[in-house]
Amino acid sequence: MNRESILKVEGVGKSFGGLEILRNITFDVKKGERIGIIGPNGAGKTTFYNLLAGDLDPSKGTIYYCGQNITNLPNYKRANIGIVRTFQKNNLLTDLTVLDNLLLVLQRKEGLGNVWFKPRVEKHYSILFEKARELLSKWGLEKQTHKIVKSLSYGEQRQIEILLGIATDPKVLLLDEPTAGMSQAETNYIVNLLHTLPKELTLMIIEHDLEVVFGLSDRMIVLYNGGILVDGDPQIVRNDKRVNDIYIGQGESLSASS
Amino acid sequence: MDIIGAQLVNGVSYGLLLFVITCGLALVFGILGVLNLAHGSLYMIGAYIAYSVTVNSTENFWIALIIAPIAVALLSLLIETTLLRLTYHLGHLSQVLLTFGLAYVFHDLASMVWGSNVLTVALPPSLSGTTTLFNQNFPTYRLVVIGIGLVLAAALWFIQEKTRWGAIIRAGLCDKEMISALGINIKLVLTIVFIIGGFLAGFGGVIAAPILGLYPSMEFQTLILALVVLVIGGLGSIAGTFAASILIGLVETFSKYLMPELSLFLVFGLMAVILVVKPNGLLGKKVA
Amino acid sequence: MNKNVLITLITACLLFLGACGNSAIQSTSGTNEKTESSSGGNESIKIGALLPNSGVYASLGKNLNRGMELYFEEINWEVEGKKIEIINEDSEADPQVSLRKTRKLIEQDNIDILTGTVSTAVAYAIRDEVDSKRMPFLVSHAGGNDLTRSKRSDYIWRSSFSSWQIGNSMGEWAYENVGKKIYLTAADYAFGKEVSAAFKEAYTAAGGKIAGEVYPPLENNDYSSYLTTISGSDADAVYAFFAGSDAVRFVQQYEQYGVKEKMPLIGSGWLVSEDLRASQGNASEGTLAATFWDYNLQTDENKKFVTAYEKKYGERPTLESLEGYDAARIIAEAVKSLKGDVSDSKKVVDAFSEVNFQSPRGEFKFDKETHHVIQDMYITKAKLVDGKSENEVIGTVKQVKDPGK
Amino acid sequence: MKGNHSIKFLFIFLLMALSPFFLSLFHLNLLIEILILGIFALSLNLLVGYTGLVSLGHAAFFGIGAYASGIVAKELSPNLIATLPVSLLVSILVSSIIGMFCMKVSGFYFLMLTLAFSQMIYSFIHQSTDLTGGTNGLSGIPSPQLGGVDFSNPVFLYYLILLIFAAVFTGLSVLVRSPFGQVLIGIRENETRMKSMGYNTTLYKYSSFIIAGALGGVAGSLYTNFNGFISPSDVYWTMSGSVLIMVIIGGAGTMAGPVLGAGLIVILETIVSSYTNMWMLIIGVIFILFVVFFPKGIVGIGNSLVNNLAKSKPLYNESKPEAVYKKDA
Repeated sequence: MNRESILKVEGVGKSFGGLEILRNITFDVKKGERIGIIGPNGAGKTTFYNLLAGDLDPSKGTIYYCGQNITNLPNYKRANIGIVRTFQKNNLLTDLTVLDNLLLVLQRKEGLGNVWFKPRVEKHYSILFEKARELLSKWGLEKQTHKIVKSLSYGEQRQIEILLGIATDPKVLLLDEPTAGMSQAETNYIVNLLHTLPKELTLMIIEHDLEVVFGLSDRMIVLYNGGILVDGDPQIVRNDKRVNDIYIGQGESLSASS
Repeated sequence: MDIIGAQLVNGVSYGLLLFVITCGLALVFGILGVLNLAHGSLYMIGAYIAYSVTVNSTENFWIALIIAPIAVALLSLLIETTLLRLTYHLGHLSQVLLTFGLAYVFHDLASMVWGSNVLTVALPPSLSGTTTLFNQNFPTYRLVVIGIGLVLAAALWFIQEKTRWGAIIRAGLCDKEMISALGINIKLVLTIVFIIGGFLAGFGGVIAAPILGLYPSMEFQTLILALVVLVIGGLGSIAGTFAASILIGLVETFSKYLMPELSLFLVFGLMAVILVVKPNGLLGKKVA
Repeated sequence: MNKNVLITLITACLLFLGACGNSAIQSTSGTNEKTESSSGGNESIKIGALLPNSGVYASLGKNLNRGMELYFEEINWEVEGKKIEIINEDSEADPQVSLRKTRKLIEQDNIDILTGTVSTAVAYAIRDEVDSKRMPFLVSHAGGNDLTRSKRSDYIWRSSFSSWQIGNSMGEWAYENVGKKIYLTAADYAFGKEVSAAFKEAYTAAGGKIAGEVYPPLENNDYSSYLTTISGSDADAVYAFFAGSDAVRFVQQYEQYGVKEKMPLIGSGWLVSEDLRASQGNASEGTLAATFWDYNLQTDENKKFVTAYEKKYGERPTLESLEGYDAARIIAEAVKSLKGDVSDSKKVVDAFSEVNFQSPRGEFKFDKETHHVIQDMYITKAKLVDGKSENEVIGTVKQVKDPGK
Repeated sequence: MKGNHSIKFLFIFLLMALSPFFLSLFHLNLLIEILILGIFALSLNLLVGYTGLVSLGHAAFFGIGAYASGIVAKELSPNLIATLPVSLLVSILVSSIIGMFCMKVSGFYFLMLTLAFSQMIYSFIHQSTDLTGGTNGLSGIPSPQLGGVDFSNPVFLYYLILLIFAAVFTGLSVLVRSPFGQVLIGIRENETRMKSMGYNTTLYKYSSFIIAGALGGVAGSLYTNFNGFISPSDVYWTMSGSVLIMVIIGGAGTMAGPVLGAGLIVILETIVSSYTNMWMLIIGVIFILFVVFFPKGIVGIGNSLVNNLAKSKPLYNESKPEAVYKKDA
């Protein structure tokens, strides 16, 4: 396991007003790692993503990406260099079609000089359309191609949420509860698709469904009260007493979900 | 020094007049999220009703101060329940069109009923004297307006911060779904807030009429001024509206004193500077 | 789908618009002459009245219209056997709207004579259109100096006043009768600036000193700050130019802030005009103003006009009513001298220049060189009569003639 | 479908081109005015309808273009080669400066900040009497010329403006359908998501603001060339308000809407006010009726008519969303 580091977080903290949401977070992500992030509600998981994706600036600490300091890089630039997030609540362009949503992601690399003097139709941008179709068929959404997003079922919208993240061509993909609110069948479908993602893609998953997160991760980080409680092998986390205490306090049991 | 003191009184008095005119708009925008471009028209109708009530006897000013705001509040009730309610799900652009249309309609209705001459509302003798401060005569009524403004601000602050109603209203400002989850009839809250907004607009009309007078297109001038106060203060904050009113009153008064050529420019310049430096106004919360 | 809608709507619009009138190609391919073939033998004379019926100046427009209607009614809407017809268009006191309306009046309604405009900006805006279409235009209110100076046109004559006349007439009189040092204030727009400049010129030429000048914006709510400044100066009196709601507020606040006790207020007739004094109440008392007509002018013509007006409309005439009344008379006199033939616009304006009569304001005649009225200016003083404010004429400045440049 | 469209376009083009032969001079002038205000409304629509930025200060650019054109025509040359580019440049310059500040705020604050800047420009125009004529406006502007053709003849002017209108309309139609325009629509729909996709949304909004400002300036310049006059009332906030109304009432976010809105407002104002002084009442009632019955504007009315006529064709194929998952269950 001697892989190169891709994302490094050093002493990062975040406070709102006087309230400290995250404190002294430090860890190192290797390329291709699959990291599950768990923790009770209010542990600061989504805030942590906001810091990584650049939607919020940290109050303290430094974030490195491929050795570069990106602590104050705006979110869209991070997305461009490969740190891409999805949202806990579906955050889509709901009045546009599925295809339009996807094309907007794919066309980003076209460059400003090439994008304003001809309509975005298949005739002029056939490569984009091909790529979009390919992705949609891989995700079993080809029938939905021309539907308005808000007319789709919740599960399908959730799928598109993840698909948009993947289509952004990430090096590090931050998934925020990808299967939240889905039925068991839908969840299985998504998990299978996530398993097919390329090995070199670094994946971080916030997930409440412990079965899902243990199934996908090769490393776990447990956040509790704004700090890292445990960081390590899923097996270690599963047997950690403190972690179990927290989850038992919430009426769940780690060992029950194998 | 006297002249500075006198200008200070002028500024505070004008500022509080602005607050009386604006607070209704601030309330409606803050809670309903409706940009009510007919606010100026409600203000105008309040002023015209005050004129009609006082035209025979100046002593009726007190009656006008009760009747006019209530009449405007009833009109607001009518507007909210018949028209405005339809637009809550349609979004801001439809509300702009609707309230602008209402402003047009009220403009012509007012000129049909009250004509297009310049009118004023006369004050009862008890209010129409002068008082000397800083070696300068001030109309007593200006000082009364300072008092009214302060009392109104205190009352609104008290209601918003210290009563159950205020709590509901503040909750409505943050999250409409949440308060309907609490079992409170959100529709009713919106209606009542709009009625209170109308009441305050009418009240502002009566209070301002003896100073500003009544004339065609007065409502559009008032509207723009009120919007500026609202934005500088920050949306959804009575305290912000209060601070902005005083600030504008002072800035306008002193700019007229020190550099009269710039006064037209200055209020909007002030607004631009404040928005660029503090994108949510002086004390505002973030509203999309 | 949008295209379908677009097509139907555009077609409908165009067909609707094209339903009447000569085509534009026909109208423009010929000479620039007026295209009316009808007017010579037609039975009626069409007068286009471009006046504000809405907006800030609505009451002025209404009174001008009433004045005109009163005169035409007196002559039974008939001159030399021809019917008089007024076509009203609302100028909205907006230059661009007015230009559109002027085009309509000239091209669509085939008017013979144009009159009106309260706003000077409107008069300037339509000046080129009127000039190039050779439409006789009798200006019945707008007082901007340039209309009979640098923008003078063969076809534009003004029967009302110029801002120079208003301001200048009071300069010398104020120096001799009011005080040697004056504070100058006027609403910050072209007309206010022109009037106060004309006053200042005449006043300083007579030997007076200007203690200070300040120009509050139009539609200013609160004059307290200016009044505090003025009150602190060493002026003997204050010359002010404000109109409409500004005048009401200024005159009232002038009294309320105690400036009136220290310095008399003088200004133009609009400061304390007939339709404002009721709103100003006692505050107007003592104000001196220069005007070219007043309700209380004690001449036979004026008494007759006032009586007839009050009988018809149940309210007092204003300065604008008189302007409308006189404009109607000038048009009627001109048409009469042409024996009802208004087909040649050059002849119409020549006929204007010859019009001369006893108006309620005094003798009326045009300066043929500047196309502008030469008239007496009156100095009035507001007094309380039975608790109501009345203007009294206390002086006359004879035969004030705009220099025309 | 394609051929059908071309035929329709050809039909409209022919109709417009032939207008001077069957319209009276007055109506032709009215049509010119509609086309100019149509360009103005289209420019605002890029901002309001496509980018989702509601501006109440668009008259600033109209006014700047108009005054720049007027001053150049009076002081330098009435040649369109001089007036149009100067207007364009000045309005681009001003919109890029104002835009820089306006990008810092959003929503209602954006609306008010644009209002503030436009009112400051209004004050500037209002006060600099020597340059702009102050309240009296700038008058006596010579009629435009181009390569020896004098456009004092309204028919020539009509064709010129029709040409410019067609160019602007076509250009904007392409722009909003291009990937660039789609990004603007994306920002209107969900700016946060667009940022997460890697778009510098501020830059796109800024570009949209400048394009809108530039075209607003062109409209202003044409207005001056057409009227030979410009006054501060066309820079006042009421002008910004009325162009916003044109966009909304026509249908924001469509190409035809703003033009139809401009047409409706101009025709209403002209016709209604000829018959009654209560024109504001009537127009106000029409606004309200639109909100209540046709919230999508004129284009919305048209579309629902068409949809009713062709009920048999559903817009989207309905299929059961769950179907996808069943096979994996």
